[in-house]
Amino acid sequence: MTERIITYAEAIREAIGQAMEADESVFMLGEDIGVYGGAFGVSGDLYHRFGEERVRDTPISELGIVGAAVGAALVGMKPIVEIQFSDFTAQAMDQIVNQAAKIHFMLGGELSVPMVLRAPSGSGTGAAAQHSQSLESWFAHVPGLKVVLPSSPADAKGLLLSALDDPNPVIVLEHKLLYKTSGHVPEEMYRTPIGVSNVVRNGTDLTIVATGVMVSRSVEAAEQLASAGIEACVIDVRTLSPLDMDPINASIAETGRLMLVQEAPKHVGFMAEVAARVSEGPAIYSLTEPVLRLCGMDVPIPYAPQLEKSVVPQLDDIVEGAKNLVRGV
Amino acid sequence: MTERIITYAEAIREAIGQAMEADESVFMLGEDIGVYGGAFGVSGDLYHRFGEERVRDTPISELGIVGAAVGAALVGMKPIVEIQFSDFTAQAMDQIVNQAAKIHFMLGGELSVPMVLRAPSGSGTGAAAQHSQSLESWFAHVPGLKVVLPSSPADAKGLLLSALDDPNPVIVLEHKLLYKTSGHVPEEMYRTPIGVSNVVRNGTDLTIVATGVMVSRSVEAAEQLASAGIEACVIDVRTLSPLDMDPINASIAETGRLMLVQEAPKHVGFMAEVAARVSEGPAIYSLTEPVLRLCGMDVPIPYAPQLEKSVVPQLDDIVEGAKNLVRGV
Amino acid sequence: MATITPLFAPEQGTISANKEAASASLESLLAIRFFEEAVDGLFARGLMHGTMHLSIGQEAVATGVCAALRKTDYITSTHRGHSHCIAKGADLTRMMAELLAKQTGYCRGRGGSMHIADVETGNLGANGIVAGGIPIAAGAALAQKMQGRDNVVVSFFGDGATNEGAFHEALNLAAVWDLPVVFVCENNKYGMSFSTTKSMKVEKISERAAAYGLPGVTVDGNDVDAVFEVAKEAVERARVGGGPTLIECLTYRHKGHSKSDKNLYRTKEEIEFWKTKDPVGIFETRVIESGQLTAEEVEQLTQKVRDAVRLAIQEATQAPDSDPAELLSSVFRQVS
Amino acid sequence: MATITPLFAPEQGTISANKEAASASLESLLAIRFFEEAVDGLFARGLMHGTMHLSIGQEAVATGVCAALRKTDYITSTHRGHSHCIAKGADLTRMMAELLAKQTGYCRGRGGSMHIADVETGNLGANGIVAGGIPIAAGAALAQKMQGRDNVVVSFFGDGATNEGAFHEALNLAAVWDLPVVFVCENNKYGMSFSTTKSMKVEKISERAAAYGLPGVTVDGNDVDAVFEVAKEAVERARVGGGPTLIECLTYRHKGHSKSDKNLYRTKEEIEFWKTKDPVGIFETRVIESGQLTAEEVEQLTQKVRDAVRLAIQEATQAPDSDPAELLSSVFRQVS
Ligand SMILES: Cc1ncc(C[n+]2csc(CCOP(=O)(O)OP(=O)(O)O)c2C)c(N)n1
Ligand SMILES: Cc1ncc(C[n+]2csc(CCOP(=O)(O)OP(=O)(O)O)c2C)c(N)n1
Ligand SMILES: [Mg+2]
Ligand SMILES: [Mg+2]
Repeated sequence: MTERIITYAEAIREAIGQAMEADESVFMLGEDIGVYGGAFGVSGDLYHRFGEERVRDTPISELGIVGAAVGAALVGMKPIVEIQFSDFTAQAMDQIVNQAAKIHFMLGGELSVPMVLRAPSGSGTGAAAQHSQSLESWFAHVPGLKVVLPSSPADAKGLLLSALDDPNPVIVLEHKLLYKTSGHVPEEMYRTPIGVSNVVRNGTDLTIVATGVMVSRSVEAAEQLASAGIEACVIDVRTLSPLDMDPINASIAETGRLMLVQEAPKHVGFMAEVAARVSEGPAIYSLTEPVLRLCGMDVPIPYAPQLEKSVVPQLDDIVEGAKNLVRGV
Repeated sequence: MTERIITYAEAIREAIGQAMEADESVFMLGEDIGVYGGAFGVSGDLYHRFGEERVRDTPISELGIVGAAVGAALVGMKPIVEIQFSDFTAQAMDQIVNQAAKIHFMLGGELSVPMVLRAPSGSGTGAAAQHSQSLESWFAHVPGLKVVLPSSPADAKGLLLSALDDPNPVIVLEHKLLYKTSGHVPEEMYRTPIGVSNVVRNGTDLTIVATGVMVSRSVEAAEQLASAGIEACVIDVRTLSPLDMDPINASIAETGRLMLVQEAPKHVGFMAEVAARVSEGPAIYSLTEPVLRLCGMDVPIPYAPQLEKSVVPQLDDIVEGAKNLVRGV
Repeated sequence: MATITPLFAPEQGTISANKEAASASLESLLAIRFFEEAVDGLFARGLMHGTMHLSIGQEAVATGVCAALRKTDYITSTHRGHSHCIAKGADLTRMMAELLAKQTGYCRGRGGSMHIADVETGNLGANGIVAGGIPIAAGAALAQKMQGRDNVVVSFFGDGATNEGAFHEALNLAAVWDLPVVFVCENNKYGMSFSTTKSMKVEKISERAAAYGLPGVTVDGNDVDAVFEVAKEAVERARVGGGPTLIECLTYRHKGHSKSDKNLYRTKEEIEFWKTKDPVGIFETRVIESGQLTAEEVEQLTQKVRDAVRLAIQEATQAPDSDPAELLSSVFRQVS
Repeated sequence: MATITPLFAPEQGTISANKEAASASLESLLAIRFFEEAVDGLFARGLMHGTMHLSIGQEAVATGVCAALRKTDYITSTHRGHSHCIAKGADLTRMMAELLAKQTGYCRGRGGSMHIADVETGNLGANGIVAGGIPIAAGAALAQKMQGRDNVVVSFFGDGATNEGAFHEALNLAAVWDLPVVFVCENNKYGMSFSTTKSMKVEKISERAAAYGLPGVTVDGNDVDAVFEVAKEAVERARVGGGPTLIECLTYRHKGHSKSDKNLYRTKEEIEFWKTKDPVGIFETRVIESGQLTAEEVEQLTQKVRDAVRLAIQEATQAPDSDPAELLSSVFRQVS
């Protein structure tokens, strides 16, 4: 099969376009997704292809539009809400957490909220503290939400199509730095399952678990490590809720060493859950070294480029962390 | 010294009253805190003592009132915001997380937000999914917020007075089931330090780390365990951010066994952080058994009393969990 | 099953001028009243748990508005939602079962009073979050429009809810998208303990409609006919693509806000005054005086509704308690 | 330090009818214009990073409003905040240093364009969150009232911000508490790409004031005198306890929304039309025609401001880069 190389943003747009063609009930709503094409260019030409009804520009009202999506989902539509920056989910938390996440359970099971909420996440663009957060841990902690962080163009498409199949609310956090990265993406409407971690690279010396933009960074680090004689297994958990620990536990059994890499601040972040799961199960006995968490610093994201870089794990940090872990220092 | 027994709610009210007497800049704002005395009776007679300006009833506008508190705090006031149920912090997340938590750092350090946000938290009152959440993990994950969960009347007063001394935003989550519980509370304006875990009970067989209402439940469990010959050390972390691991690590070194008890849902909850910290440090070598997390189930809180009880750890669960841990089953 | 006769909307004229409609509306008013009195009693006797927000005194709003709706029309409701639920046609037994935390309740005991929904009658759910249902109503209305259906959505909420950002955002969205939604504000003068004279500086909440370019109207919320009339106009306009309306219904709750209310914020005199404006009594008198129903017929109807409520309690009490076993598998709708 | 003459408010009459005031206001207009043109240039040359929202074309709003303020009065600002910051009297060097991510910048390089605050001149901060500063302004005004001070707070925000719940809640709070705050909406016809004709159904945003029982007024936002006049009235009313006002200033941004804007949502003709209504040019012409300033004086002033901006770039460029070492200890104000 020949490679079909498109960007992460294009892969998302393709998934949405295909879903909209296949299913009349799918529509998008969000700020500046119409003629502007989306703040990060994701919706692109969808407005011209599907019209202003189905690619629906909204006023600046995050709470209102997520609420509108919930209401539409309750009665048979399949809305895809774009929140312009994931930081602005803070405005809409009530509708996400108190409504969307709970309705199916709380109202007795007859209603459900088949809604997808997409938002660009993460730092690296110099947009400072209110436009650079990684908030996946909040959502992962909320029963009733599924949380997905695609790390590659192929997963961006496949996971989004799975999210659209799901009769429950799914939060898809896309990393801003990935939008312009490219990779092979099949044209057909394939699904990447929600709830299945992905072993991106095999290796027997240590296990690196990563999310989002840290996946490719970890793979790059693994390649550098390989030339230093260290073989790292890199696992992309992809879906934070539900979390699939199987390949992680299996890899630890082989490597005995676990490094957890996330961009979000460390304290009470997602990777704490992975460490906790390991500490709770038999996998803890496989560990030959303490777990190493390499996370964002517990600070707001600063503006200055050198400051911004200094607060989230960079390639060198991962390489160095892995070396230290393997050498037991 | 004779015991001075008052309730948790009274202790909070006393702290607020003393702070308001001592410092003109302290004031309260929130829904129904005036003549109604607060949804859980916490503000009580403060309205009559200090008047409607300083015990300020607000319209139902959580985002607005937290924002107003932020603004007032920026220019020299010390607001205490009461959010009627902690679930409604969802409405105010932008002001809490994107404004209050970040302003000091993001704006360069000259401004700060000395604000206290108090809210009743937790389940057990039959109020169902939108009025029973334990959301401390969200706040603990946000750099720039301090997060406090007082588990006794004495701590409720002492931690609140510390929060009021703090020039930074402090989130105080009070457990609804504790409001009517009583204990010894000194009359003077003492402080309980933020960032210091509290060893509530000593024991050498296992270490129980708990928060909020789970602290007294764990102590009760420890007493039952004692009569079965198991001595549990019970540690109340009290402040989730910053987190003091020292007594926890010290206790594990003695006991080799760690049980973590929280009401909040397990997945990506606060106790994952405690497990992760242990797994990262030398304490992991002290463990003779895998860690045991006893947490809320990953479900919204249901209404029916038997259902509600079934989804959060109860006394028997703690006793049984501890026994299993100690006996290695 | 314990149900009442579905509301019947006269094509022309007021409800009280039409025998069938008058009778159905009176049933609705009484069902709300008796259901809630029963609930109040069960609570007092310790047979019900949690908390409860009663709409005794406000029955005419739900009744008048729902009379203007079709069965396929939708509503979103509030923490004070029994009235809307009953007026839209819910089964009293399943409601009571929910309050009694039974497996046969509308939410299988998972939601309780604040979360009752009824797909059958288009009730998209009570809501524990003040103003939480308003954007949801806008979204359901958007769906009707996109699906080419002519259903209308009514969103009920209180005076206090209009101070929430959700109200503002939802009304604006509904306005700019010309959605088939009617916003019904039950102004009972207080948001919990806080008077509208203190929580806002407008004379009438209906004035807030202008901020969204919408028509706003204030009506006597204790008068079924008056409520029906403005609701009918708004619903019909919405149904034919004329966009949303904000209706303010002036009313009053006789009981405290919830189970823990000591009524410190309002006077006995005020409560007594409003009891003289009891919507149920007013409507009864009117339909008897106008000759649509005889005193005897009213009496029979009263008995019928009392029986229905009694049956609901009986059936609900005998139902099995809600089941903890299936909780974990109920968080998500299972992928089929 | 590169500063401009502080704005000077005439006791009576318009700004342009007073030589000193006219001169100071022209300096402010030019400083905003030249500062942002410089920033635009630095960005184009790859010397600045992040993103930037320029208010070129909107200079009269900040200038006219801030002329009505005292130094001790406060403002809250927005993502498009350079104009407010400069008009309130900020040091251009520290602003430029911030944009260049320097340790000497207002935020020590931690905040960048969207987060500049200046305690000295009462600027409580730009804000990356649309409408985020509005409730904060209400709170700062509440503090003035409680502290018995007679300072006024001005909250600047855009047209798009008025569709956020935060706008609604803040205006309502300010209204019911009679706070000394003036809400200034810069209506530049678009929230990013979305036209006000689509984002709301009111003719004038000032109509929204009525929903809170507040006075609302719409003014030509490209006319310093007109803006000053309504601002002065509102500020004076607020200062003596007369409560808040909503002022809508009609204006236009000449540049794109931010650095990634392709201007697909508006026409060249519209942009050209508004350039003919350039607030800087209009004011220059007016003060020259009225004889308050000679063409020569204007030229001198222009040169003075150009020099100030040039100095700001120079000083800022030479300043040390912001320092990663102290980040962790800067999250919290240290307890003293
Ligand atoms: C977002 C939110 N804030 C606060 C509350 C607590 N609360 C429940 S009902 C209520 C009063 C609501 O007033 P109103 O909207 O007038 O409705 P009413 O109770 O009078 O029917 C309050 C403050 C809540 N449930 N949700
Ligand atoms: C809560 C929030 N939603 C969305 C954005 C993204 N955003 C930044 S500026 C902007 C447009 C704001 O429009 P307006 O208020 O009219 O101000 P203008 O940019 O025209 O000055 C948007 C959508 C944001 N920063 N914050
Ligand atoms: Mg009310
Ligand atoms: Mg604008």
